[in-house]
Amino acid sequence: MAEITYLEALREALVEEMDRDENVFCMGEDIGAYGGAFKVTDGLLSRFGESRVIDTPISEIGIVGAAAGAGHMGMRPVVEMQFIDFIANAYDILTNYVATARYRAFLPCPMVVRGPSGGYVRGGPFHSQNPEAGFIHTPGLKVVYPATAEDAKGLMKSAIRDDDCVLFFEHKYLYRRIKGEMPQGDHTVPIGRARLAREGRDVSIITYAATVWKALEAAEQLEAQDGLSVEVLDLRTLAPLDDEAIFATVRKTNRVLVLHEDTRTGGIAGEITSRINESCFEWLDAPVLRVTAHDIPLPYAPSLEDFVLPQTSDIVRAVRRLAAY
Amino acid sequence: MAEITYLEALREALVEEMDRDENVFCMGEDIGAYGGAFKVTDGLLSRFGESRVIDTPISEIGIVGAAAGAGHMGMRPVVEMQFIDFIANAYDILTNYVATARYRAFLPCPMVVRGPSGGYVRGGPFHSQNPEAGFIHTPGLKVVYPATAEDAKGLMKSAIRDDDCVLFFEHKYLYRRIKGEMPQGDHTVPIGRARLAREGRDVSIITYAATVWKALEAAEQLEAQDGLSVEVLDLRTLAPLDDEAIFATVRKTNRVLVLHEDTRTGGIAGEITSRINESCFEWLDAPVLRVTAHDIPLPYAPSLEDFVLPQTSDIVRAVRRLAAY
Amino acid sequence: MPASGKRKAGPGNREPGTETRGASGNGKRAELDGSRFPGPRSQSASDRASAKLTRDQKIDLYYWMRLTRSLEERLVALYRQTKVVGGLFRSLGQEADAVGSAYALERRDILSPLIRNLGSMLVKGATPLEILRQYMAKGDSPTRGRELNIHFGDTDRGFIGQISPLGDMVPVMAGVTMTFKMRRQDRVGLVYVGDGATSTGAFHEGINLAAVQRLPLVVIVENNGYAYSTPISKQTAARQFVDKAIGYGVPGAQADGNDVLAVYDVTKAAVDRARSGGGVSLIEVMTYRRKGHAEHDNQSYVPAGEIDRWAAENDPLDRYRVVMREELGATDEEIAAIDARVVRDIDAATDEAEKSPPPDPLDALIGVYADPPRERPLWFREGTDRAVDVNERPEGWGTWSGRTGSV
Amino acid sequence: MPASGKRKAGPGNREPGTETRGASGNGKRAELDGSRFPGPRSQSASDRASAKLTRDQKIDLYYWMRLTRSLEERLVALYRQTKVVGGLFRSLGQEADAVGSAYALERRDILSPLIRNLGSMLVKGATPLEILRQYMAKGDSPTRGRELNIHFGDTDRGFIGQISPLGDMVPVMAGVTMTFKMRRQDRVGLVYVGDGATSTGAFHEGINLAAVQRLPLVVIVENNGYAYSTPISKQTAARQFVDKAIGYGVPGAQADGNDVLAVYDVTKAAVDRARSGGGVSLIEVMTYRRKGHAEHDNQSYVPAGEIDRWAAENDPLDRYRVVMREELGATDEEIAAIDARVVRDIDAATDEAEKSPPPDPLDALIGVYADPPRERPLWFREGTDRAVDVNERPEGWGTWSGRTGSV
Ligand SMILES: Cc1ncc(C[n+]2csc(CCOP(=O)(O)OP(=O)(O)O)c2C)c(N)n1
Ligand SMILES: Cc1ncc(C[n+]2csc(CCOP(=O)(O)OP(=O)(O)O)c2C)c(N)n1
Ligand SMILES: [Mg+2]
Ligand SMILES: [Mg+2]
Repeated sequence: MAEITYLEALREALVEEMDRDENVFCMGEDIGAYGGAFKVTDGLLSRFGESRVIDTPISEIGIVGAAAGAGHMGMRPVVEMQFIDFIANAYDILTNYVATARYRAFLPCPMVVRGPSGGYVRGGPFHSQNPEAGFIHTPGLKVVYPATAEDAKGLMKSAIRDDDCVLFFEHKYLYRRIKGEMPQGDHTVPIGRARLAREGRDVSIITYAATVWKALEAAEQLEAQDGLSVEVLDLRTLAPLDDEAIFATVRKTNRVLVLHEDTRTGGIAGEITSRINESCFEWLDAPVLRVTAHDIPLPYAPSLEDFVLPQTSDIVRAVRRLAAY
Repeated sequence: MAEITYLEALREALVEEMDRDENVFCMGEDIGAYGGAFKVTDGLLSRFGESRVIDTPISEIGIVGAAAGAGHMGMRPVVEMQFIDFIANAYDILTNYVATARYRAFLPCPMVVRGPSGGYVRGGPFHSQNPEAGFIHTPGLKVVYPATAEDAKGLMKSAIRDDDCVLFFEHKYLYRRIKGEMPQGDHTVPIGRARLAREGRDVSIITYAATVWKALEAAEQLEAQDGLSVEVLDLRTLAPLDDEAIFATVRKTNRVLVLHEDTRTGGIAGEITSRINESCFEWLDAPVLRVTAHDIPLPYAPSLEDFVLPQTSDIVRAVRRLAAY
Repeated sequence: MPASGKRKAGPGNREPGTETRGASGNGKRAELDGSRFPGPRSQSASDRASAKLTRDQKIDLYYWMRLTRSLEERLVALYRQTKVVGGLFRSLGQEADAVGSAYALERRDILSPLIRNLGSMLVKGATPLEILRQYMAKGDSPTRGRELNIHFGDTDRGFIGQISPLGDMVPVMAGVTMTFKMRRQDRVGLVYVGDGATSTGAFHEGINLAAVQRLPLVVIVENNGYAYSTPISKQTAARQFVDKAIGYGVPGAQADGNDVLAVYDVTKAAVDRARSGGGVSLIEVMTYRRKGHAEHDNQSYVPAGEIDRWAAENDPLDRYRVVMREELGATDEEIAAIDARVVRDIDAATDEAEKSPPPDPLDALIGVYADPPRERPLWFREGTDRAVDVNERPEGWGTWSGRTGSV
Repeated sequence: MPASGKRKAGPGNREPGTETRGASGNGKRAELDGSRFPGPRSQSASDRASAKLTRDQKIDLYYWMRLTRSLEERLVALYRQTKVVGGLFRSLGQEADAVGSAYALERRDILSPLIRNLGSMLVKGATPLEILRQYMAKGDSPTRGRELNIHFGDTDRGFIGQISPLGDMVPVMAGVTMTFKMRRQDRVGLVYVGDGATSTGAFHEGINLAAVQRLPLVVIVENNGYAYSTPISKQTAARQFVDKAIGYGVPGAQADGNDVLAVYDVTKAAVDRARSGGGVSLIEVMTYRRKGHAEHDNQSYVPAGEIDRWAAENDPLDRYRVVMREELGATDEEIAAIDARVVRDIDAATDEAEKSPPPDPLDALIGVYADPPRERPLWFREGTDRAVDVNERPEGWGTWSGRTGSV
């Protein structure tokens, strides 16, 4: 079978789920006639019609709130943030209304909020964000952030079928750069399960999304240049975290680097470090280190963006330090 | 000098700063004629008049945005969220506009966003929140959360004088329960500096806000019942964290409990654990443990709220475990 | 309909806040927009939807208003006995607005009440027992002690509980009614917003989305003069809230919110319009909040005499009793019998509610997600079935070093 | 003023989207509200503010429009040479709207431009050199490479840079003008919002707050027919954006946005009103976005012929050249001289801008806070002065195991 891109994989998932379940519908700004700013929903309007592919006013609160109401009534809305950065506008309704609906009111609120995320694309401070930390912090939400085309498709299908709200971060740098062969049939990937992207013995890198590829690149370099065997764990789901997979790799290599593109302070690396600390303290032969972005609004010029974001050479340096500890 | 409450201390700070600098003004819902839902701004309207104590429509985006604009023009706005929970509505404008103004546009944006925070008051899921984690994650913002009346006053005065945006969390359980004697004169407390609330040798508790008092209570119990000497560090400022003070207590006791009222996953304890890990790994005689709220929207019934939030007995249990490690 | 004059606003019955409204305008009222559907006052008596109500139904309206008021009075008593956990919110003087509007819906329709819509919820099938248990944070209350006061719902009976952040229910109800439309169901949604909540971004985004999509949604702005302490003159510069309809391109109408039949009429017209595919309507009901925002609020910000005037001259129950006597031929005995029935119903519910136990602490762990259905207690709670040791609470924290102030 | 007929919309010059607007209404246009200040069309020629402009000033208007257009054309050339970093946003066809409105301000006034207000910024003193450096992400650009395209400002010259989240500048400008009012300064603020951005909560909360506070703020809704691909019929059910003024209780007015003098007139009236304490005004300028949302957008969603019609029949520069010839007696030579001057200015700026270096990576660390003024580089960067090793980038990540797709 031919390979398709990460972006096409997402679209395939949407089409298959809309074919499968008439309660699934899409809603967002410019997703219909235009097919979305990145063309993820291209072709959906002509296939499913205006009542299932809804172009909305510029209203992130409105869209997310409406998705919640539709979810209560048994629909399965998939809403797009044109850039995930604008999910900030819906922070109240997502964290206060949606996340608590089941718990405080026994109201089902199945819905997917998806959007292009992440940097390395010279998008500047408002088209490059990784806002996952603000939502991982909210009980009631699930958060996924795939790195591969296979996972993009499989997780999207699972997210749509999930009975709770799933925030689906799509890395825009990967949209057209990453390809994969889709498994036959109804390909789903379970939410909450990490993926071992590369096996290794000496050091573990725990990461997700675009930096999975940076970790793999660093691992190859480290193998070639230092003879180091680096394991790479792709979290895929950030809430709930796959503690089992995290602890397994820690217990195996005893040296851990947590890597993320998000800013450092308050990023998810802290949470992971805490969990490792609580559950695997005796297994640690070195401190859990972090490679992350600097705590700086992401600037736009290439030289600045490159400086603020984590790069492969940083990972190499950090792994070397861990290995030598 | 007579003692005044945490709430009165805040009011004193506002009055003194408004007296001192005519650029300081207050804005919020029901802060004028009514004096605020908790009466923090009581009396300000009659003292300073309508143009400096502004009752606004119910518009958290509007209020915070307007404060930013006024800040650009050299004013020093202090805006109230009627409950800090509603800061979620201003998440976009705070994290995207305000936090980045200096960096991306060289625009000063001095302002204080303050509001009653925290639980233990049967306020239910939307009047009890501790949303600090979502903001600590945002470069460009400062975050303070005092536990004592002295700090409430001193930090408020520093926050108003700070040239950047300071989020000022006031713990509503402490408003009228905690009293303190105010130092004479122009009493300020520096932002970014923690406070040793109790000295100890065996175990450190790192915490802030209402749980400082729980930690102190637990420390007394542990001293009386177990002969344990517990140190309590009151962070006071959450962004930027006082690494020096944190590392000093870790290096002293080698056993650390991070305690917060906020939910567990993605709470600030993770960040603190990470920093300790990176900088004091060799000093740790036990894993850094966390006592936090459960990852559950805060329910309202007393039996449920008590269950979800951390209690003194939990701290006692955790410290015993650390001491015995 | 001879009594229609009586339902009109009396002299003391001026609209709240008229002294300050239109501060930025020229004081002139906006021309009524031709596309607005006719409000009740412009209809002849027999055209009114309420003309089609049976006598029993009209008596029913009184029952619901009476029940609302008396139930709140019972809650006040319980509140004073500290049996209510947290704040108590009254709708005194606004019962007609809540009851009259909800009565215009069918059971299959869905409404989203606000804190002053106890009456709407009762009409939609919420029971006094549920309300009492909820306010007392009982384990068998509709939210099992998780949410406070009247924040609960039941989609079967057709109401969805609000959350505190104001305005959020407008987009949510846009989604509910979007579903009705997509499924071609013959159902309508109704959402209330206070005068204050019209200032929120959520209100704006929600009603605009609904308007563009022509969803079967009725938006009722309850203008009760205040948002907490804030008078409407500080909430909007618009001369009237109904003017906002124009900016969203939807029909607007106003009604005397203390006239239960007028509220019914104007709502029914909007509901019918929504049901027949006519899209969103915005209704402003003019009423008055006679109690504070919540029981603790002493209303010091209210001009002297204002509350008394509304109480004396424009109480919705008083006014409707006149209608009942003059139009429905109701006797004092008949009315007293309803009042007595209400008291009996509430007494029984109170006895029952007081018996209910508080929630089991461990119930807190259930149902954050569908999957997993239950959270694990944190490690420091393992083996315990509650959080607080019996002897911990009385001393309490905050007592350290004698620093406790009064609460 | 004989040419005034020429400035009116021509036959091909219908308002964008009229075929679908008012979907939920009855198609009737709302009555103009009596409290609106008179729009330019209802004024006699000599009452117009623009009647007081000198000939030089009127010629100036052309210079700014011409500069706007030509500078964007230069940017297109640079974009094709991949010298522009990121997207390129055009205001082709909207130059009159931007220039005419900004020209109504004094230097001490402050405006907040949008992505299609390059013209406003130039009028307010932004230079082509700044714009070019900014688009090319140079180290000496106004934001030192931190923000993109025309997202920059200068409070001294009187403009504040927008951020991407739409609507946010409205409350910010409420705060700016609140300061003017508190300090009793004789200054006015102007904020632009697109038709699309009127749907945001931030717009709503900001204009409502400003209206209640009677702040000296002019809000211009630039109705250019589309928000990205979304036609105005999917943005609002209102028959016209100016109708929103009514809901906020502020005067509203419309103007032909492709008539630079009409835009000047309507803005000047609102600015004068604001300056004299009359509070907020909302202006809808009717224009048309002839290019895509950004250069990559192929406008496949636009009905055939629509763009060509606007280009042929309603280009703001074409229209103004007629006015210049007929009313100002400008000759072809005079106009050509301005065009030539514009080209010279842009050529010089381009040469200069191309010489500028990219930002020094370490500059990224400066100025997140006033205190501390500089962030420390993370430990894995200590001793390095940039992030990316020379040989790292070409192979790049994402190439692992041959999985790279085409970009
Ligand atoms: C977004 C938001 N901001 C602030 C509050 C605090 N608050 C609760 S009720 C209220 C006043 C509401 O007034 P109104 O909408 O007129 O409703 P009423 O109480 O008069 O029925 C306020 C400010 C809130 N709940 N939500
Ligand atoms: C809150 C928010 N949501 C979405 C976007 C993405 N976006 C950028 S421009 C745009 C369209 C803007 O249309 P309009 O306001 O009409 O301005 P125009 O481009 O036509 O001048 C959209 C949807 C955004 N910038 N901000
Ligand atoms: Mg009200
Ligand atoms: Mg537009």
